[in-house]
Amino acid sequence: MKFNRTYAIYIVVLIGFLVAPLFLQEFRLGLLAKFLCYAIVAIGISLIWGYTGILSLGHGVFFGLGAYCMGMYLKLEGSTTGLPDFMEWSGVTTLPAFWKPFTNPVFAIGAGIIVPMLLATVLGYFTFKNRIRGVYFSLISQAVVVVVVTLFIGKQDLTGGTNGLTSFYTFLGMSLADSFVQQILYFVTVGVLAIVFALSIWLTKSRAGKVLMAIRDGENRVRFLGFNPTSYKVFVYSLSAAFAGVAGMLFVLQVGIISPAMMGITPSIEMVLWVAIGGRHSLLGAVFGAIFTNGAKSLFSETYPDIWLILLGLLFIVVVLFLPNGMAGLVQSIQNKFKKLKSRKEKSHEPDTMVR
Amino acid sequence: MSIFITQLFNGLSLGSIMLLIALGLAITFGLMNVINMAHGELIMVGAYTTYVVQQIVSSYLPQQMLAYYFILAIPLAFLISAVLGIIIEKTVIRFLYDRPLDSLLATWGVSLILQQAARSIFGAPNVAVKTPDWLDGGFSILGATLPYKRLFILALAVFSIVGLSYFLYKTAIGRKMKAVMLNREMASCLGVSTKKVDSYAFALGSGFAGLAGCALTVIGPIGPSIGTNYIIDAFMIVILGGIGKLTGTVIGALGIGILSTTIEYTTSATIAKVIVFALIIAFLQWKPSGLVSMRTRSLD
Amino acid sequence: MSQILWCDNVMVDFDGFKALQGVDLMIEPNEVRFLIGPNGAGKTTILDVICGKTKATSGRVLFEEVVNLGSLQEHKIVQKGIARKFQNPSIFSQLSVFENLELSIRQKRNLTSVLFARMTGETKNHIEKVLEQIGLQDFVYKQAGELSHGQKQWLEIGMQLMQNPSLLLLDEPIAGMTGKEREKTGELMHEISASCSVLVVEHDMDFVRKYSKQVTVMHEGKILCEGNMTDVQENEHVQEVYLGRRKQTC
Amino acid sequence: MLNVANLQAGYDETTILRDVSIKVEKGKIIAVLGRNGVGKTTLMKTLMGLLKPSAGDVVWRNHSVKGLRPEQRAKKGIGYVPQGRDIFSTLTVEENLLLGLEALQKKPKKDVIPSHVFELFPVLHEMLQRKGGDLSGGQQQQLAIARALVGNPELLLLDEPMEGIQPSIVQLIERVIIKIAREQGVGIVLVEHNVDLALACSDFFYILDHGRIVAQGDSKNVNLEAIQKHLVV
Amino acid sequence: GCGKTTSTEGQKAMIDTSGDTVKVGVLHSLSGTMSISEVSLRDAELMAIDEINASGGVLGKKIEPVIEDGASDWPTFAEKAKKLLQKDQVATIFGGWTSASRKAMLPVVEQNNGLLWYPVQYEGMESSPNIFYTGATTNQQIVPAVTWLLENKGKKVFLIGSDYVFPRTANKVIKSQLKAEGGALAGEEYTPLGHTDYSTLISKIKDAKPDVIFNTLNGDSNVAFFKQLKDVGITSADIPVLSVSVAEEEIRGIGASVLEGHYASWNYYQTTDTPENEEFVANYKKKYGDDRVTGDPIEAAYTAVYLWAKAVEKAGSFEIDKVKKAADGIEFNAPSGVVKIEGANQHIWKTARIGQVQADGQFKEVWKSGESIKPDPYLESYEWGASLSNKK
Ligand SMILES: Nc1ncnc2c1ncn2[C@@H]1O[C@H](COP(=O)(O)OP(=O)(O)OP(=O)(O)O)[C@@H](O)[C@H]1O
Ligand SMILES: Nc1ncnc2c1ncn2[C@@H]1O[C@H](COP(=O)(O)OP(=O)(O)OP(=O)(O)O)[C@@H](O)[C@H]1O
Ligand SMILES: NC(N)=O
Ligand SMILES: [Mg+2]
Ligand SMILES: [Mg+2]
Repeated sequence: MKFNRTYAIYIVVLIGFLVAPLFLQEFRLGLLAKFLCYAIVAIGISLIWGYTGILSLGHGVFFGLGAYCMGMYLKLEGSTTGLPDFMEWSGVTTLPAFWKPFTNPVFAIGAGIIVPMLLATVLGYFTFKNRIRGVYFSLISQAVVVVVVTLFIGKQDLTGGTNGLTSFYTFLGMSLADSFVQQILYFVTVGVLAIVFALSIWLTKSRAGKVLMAIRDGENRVRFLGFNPTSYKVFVYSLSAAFAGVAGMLFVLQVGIISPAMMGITPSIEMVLWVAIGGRHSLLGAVFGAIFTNGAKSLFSETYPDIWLILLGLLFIVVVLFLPNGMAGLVQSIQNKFKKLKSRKEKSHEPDTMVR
Repeated sequence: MSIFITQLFNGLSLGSIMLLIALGLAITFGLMNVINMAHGELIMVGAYTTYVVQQIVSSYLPQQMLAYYFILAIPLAFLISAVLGIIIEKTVIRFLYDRPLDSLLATWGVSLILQQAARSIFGAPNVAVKTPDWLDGGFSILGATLPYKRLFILALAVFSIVGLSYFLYKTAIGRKMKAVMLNREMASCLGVSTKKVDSYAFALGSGFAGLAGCALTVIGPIGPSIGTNYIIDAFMIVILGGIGKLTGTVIGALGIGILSTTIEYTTSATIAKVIVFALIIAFLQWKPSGLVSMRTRSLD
Repeated sequence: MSQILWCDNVMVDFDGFKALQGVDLMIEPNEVRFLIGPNGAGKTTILDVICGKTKATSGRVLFEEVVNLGSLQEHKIVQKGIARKFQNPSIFSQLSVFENLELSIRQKRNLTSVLFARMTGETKNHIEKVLEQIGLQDFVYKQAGELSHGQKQWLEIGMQLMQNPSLLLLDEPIAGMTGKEREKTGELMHEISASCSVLVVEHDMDFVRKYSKQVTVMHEGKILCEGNMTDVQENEHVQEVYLGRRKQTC
Repeated sequence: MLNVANLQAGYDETTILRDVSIKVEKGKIIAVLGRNGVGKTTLMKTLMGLLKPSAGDVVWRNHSVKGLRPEQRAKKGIGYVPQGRDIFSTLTVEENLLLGLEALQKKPKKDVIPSHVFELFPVLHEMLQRKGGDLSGGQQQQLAIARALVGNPELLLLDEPMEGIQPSIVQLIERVIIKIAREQGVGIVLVEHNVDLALACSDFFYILDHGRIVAQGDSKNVNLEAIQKHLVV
Repeated sequence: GCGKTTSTEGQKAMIDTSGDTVKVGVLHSLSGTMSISEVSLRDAELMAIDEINASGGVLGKKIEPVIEDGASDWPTFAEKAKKLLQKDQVATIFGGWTSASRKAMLPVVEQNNGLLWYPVQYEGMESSPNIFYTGATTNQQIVPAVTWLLENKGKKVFLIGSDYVFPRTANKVIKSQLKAEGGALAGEEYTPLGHTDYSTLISKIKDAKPDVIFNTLNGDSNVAFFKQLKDVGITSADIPVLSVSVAEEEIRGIGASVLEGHYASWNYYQTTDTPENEEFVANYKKKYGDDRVTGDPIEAAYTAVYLWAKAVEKAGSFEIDKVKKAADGIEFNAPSGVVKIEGANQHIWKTARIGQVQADGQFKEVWKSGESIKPDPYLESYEWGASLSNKK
């Protein structure tokens, strides 16, 4: 009964996204598409943070790596000379070796998933094996952000530096400026989001999902039940990195730019905030958190370009203080109240039920 | 020889700056477990306080007083930041003691607000603080010039660390602070007023941030986003040193200072930054709880 | 019969404090062994060494005669069949009682197996049986964090039972239990000793007296003496450091 | 001294204690008995102020302390040894003990730990500089009791103080409890699972079941048979 | 852009001219690190808009600015530019400071066939059909500055810059020029944006013993660099520093006493002596406060609005293609003197000026190019410049 209802909600939400293009202006649809990319990241963060208790403040890096992989392909596809424009003005004359395979879109898409996963696996393996946890892990992930961003900026001739990669015109021969192409990309994004969501739901419902939650509760205790938390944590961390990578690829296609700023500390923290606002323990909450927070951000900054940061800051504070489980938690507690009211009515003839 | 001395001094000097910006965090983060992302903005408040004091002194007091406005600015920077800290503690942090990671998110909001507020009040561009003349110039030794400003910051850092250590390790309030942070309920059952201790501790941490801000006006920019320049470094120092241990923080700060300047001297600032952060990551793999660890046998 | 566990001259040194100073301990299969001794004698520490939480400074711990536990990580030791109940209840407070038990099943614990693991009727029955044994049938879906202290103790015992261990380490299992429940625990211990060995740390002498055959007494990181309870009780040294001279009444 | 009337308390939405009334007189030891999960700890926490009662009153020395926070109650002379010890794990034993002084209304000039606690628990003296969290279970329990005693309480709430303590020291603690009750007039609420032990050192007992007082009486002449039914599952 | 022509060229951009106002976008960083510079550009543009509105608007319509915050974040610039073009259907956008923000907006304005006026000096090597560049390109700022340094201050040049595209590209140009004109490179160092400890870099400079320092640091770093340079006792007499991103506003944030005697290369200073400038400075101060100062990018932003208005009037239409066509050759008496749009690359003719910082924080002009210099973003007119770009 409860099972069916939850699934029904998921289906309704999916249908909602599918019909959205009918109601939205092109610009707004573009924004929504971008938010859905963010929602994919948010699902991954909810998995590692809400379910496993790992707070990563470095997911911007994974998002960025995915995006750069796609961006590299787009740059090469768009270049008439075989060299991306920024290399020309940085004085690079031959395409660096690691760029070469990115002429192949299949390779680029594969890399957009594998590269972030690989980094997460390596980093996660060492950090988790060495039992670095909690705040320590969070801050290490920030240090990783600093390293990667500084490198990307410093290696301008290879990466495009602060500018990042932009000026994309076609993808697989289709013009990215074409609104029909953009609509197709929107539906692809919705599809990917649905797959990522379903996969994550399945994961959390599996026994492994319970192990993840047990790790959140007490990692060492999990060891004494015979599980090796390291492998579980590495797995879920890389999975969420892969999600972020996929999201990054879709982002680049639709937004048309990726720069180190998108991998920095600020976006990485904001990603966590989307999830906090939506409800870290709820995957659907995370999806709506990403959409809602970014929607609010766009709205605030359009309406009050001078003080929108204050409004955004207040939003963060208020939600964190008063909705510890985010919007999903709010919905849940309203539901519970409602249920209680109902059951109280039904049982009103009985004396107060006793604990135990 | 002179370059060796200069670089060693540069390292120590950078280390002392790092120490100043990290000291406040060593309290709010190291002891109180609050991940205060607005720490950088408290530094900013200290810097703007210095600016305002200078403005007031130069427009209302005789010209010769201007040389000494700094003496007034130091305690005021501490005080104003501390008061702001108390306000933040009472309105935001207080609700989050059992949710340290959430404190990160809420204080991120606080930092956005403070930055924008500074922009609205003082304008977006940087403001200039003219350091008093007696801090101009430097002290020459073996061909190297050690600027007075840097010596001054070094002295301020030493003074702060000595004062803070005494406070934390030798006084009852320091002990109470540690107890409250470890187990709030139990501390209160023993008669410790947790609310007071929370406010004191957060005010103290914020005050040190203000002090750092005041010191930074001597060498760096003063603008609404100054805090963002320092916040990550400050956190790195605290975890590198080992959460909750001042000795660790000191070693961490000086270590990073000397390491950064040395690597930068042989490579470039960008590479130095990459290497230093990579080394921090690697070091923590080796010593997961920092230089000076506080592990106990409890299960988690 | 050969021993299931052999601690061979185990020493543990915490920054200069010698918590264990050469402990030799042998446990036979299907034995229930009691470990007693003054506070700070090193009882918990020896359990920590066996289950891998603390690494021995020197000496070795052999399991089933061949496996050297000293070289294994905690979870590997558990997979070998050694279960441990801690002195303070250690359960997963945000999971339900049922989920706590589900995770404790003896199963392949690698990622892929667990990812695709299904709840079988057999495991369900096992969980239900254990729930009954630990008396938490009415709390199946309660969050474990909301149980009382004693209930948590029971849950943790239940979690160890789920594992079908070959060696069960119990650190003060009846602390905080009332008379009847103590008896239940005592009987349970003997019941499961049909299929495994049990090493129990306990301070309650009535309980030890009632359920022990072999008792080992530790003191200051060493084994003081070994024997049945009556012998041990008579030992002057044991009386002096542990039991107290004579039973005092208030 | 302590008068608890019709107390009702619990966690969030679940009410645990219902209509609980107990009385503690000066120099008397009260035992609270009951099976696991009946609400003994909940009662202690409510007395200490860690939980807010939803109904009823707690009167301490003729004043209601219902609205007071734990630290205010501690300053009024209520000491607490919680179940599970709650030692400050990264503070040294000495610091843990010094914190006990916080409950004193008049601060001593210098931070000194009264020597009588070391007479009771010599092991603590040996381990003054060790971190609280590194102590063995029983040592921590001793530390928790010592910490409460340092504050010279007039009412002492002991939640299973004997848990994990070696027999000889259990006997010692028994004697100490009785001694401070008799000699210093401290009122004591003792939660203890061992019925024999509890009855042996208490003057009066209450039995809790399902959050209610189901039996009470004089400890010296109890009908064991009669109370047993409340204590078995 | 460079290389590819846009697929939507000639497409009718949507411009909302239905009412009696016409919307224009004003897109600068009002928050984040770049706001320290960009807020003033917004102010200058709004002032120009007010002035034009006061004198009747353009084509009889009042200009209605739509202000957006780029938040010092390039993808945000792209998003906001898209929003301005697609949703608000603005006639043009004035915006950007960093090259990165311009590069982010470039494909958006090209794909939507919009128009962007970019008011800051930059590294060149670009000319988008949908962008007008009212700041200096390299041959109007950096190249003359290097020549002047080599002639007046010495041959050994130390290059320091922030680690991003403008300084790196600028320094590439400078190095070619040094080689060609007989200068020597004493060193080249970059620091991350926001870097604030320059003690080590200054040690390196001391070791290298350069005659001059060419400074392309941006933003906050300038404050730290100059303060710390002074602390070790290096004055403008010892090693003069010539900056290309330090204008009057930056001086206010560093402190004039710290900078006194050092040089900058711009096309305009607050002290530039033209009647238009006198009025401009007075109006600016009246509008925004006596303590505010103008500066080169502020003037270029202000000028951009006028140039656009003139082009629209000349075209008699707001349509992008017509405006672009009409813009060629338009002249305007800007505060910096007469400027003229070069239709071929959509940059403007400007006068180069070297200024020296005075005790009051203002510049004293010490050199200026005789007449305004024709913009040459790809340095095609310089022999040594040929190798710098692959522009066919
Ligand atoms: N990490 C540590 N650092 C320093 N000393 C330690 C550490 N762990 C344990 N000890 C000391 O080792 C001794 C043995 O402790 P252990 O916990 O094994 O005692 P125990 O026999 O279980 O006592 P109890 O019956 O009180 O639980 C104690 O004196 C304790 O203080
Ligand atoms: N934090 C909590 N939230 C919700 N329910 C709780 C919480 N703590 C305890 N309970 C419930 O309250 C009831 C009483 O718990 P309490 O800890 O008072 O029992 P107790 O009598 O002390 O038991 P024990 O002898 O096991 O210590 C139990 O049913 C328990 O499940
Ligand atoms: N164009 C610049 N100064 O970035
Ligand atoms: Mg023990
Ligand atoms: Mg209890």
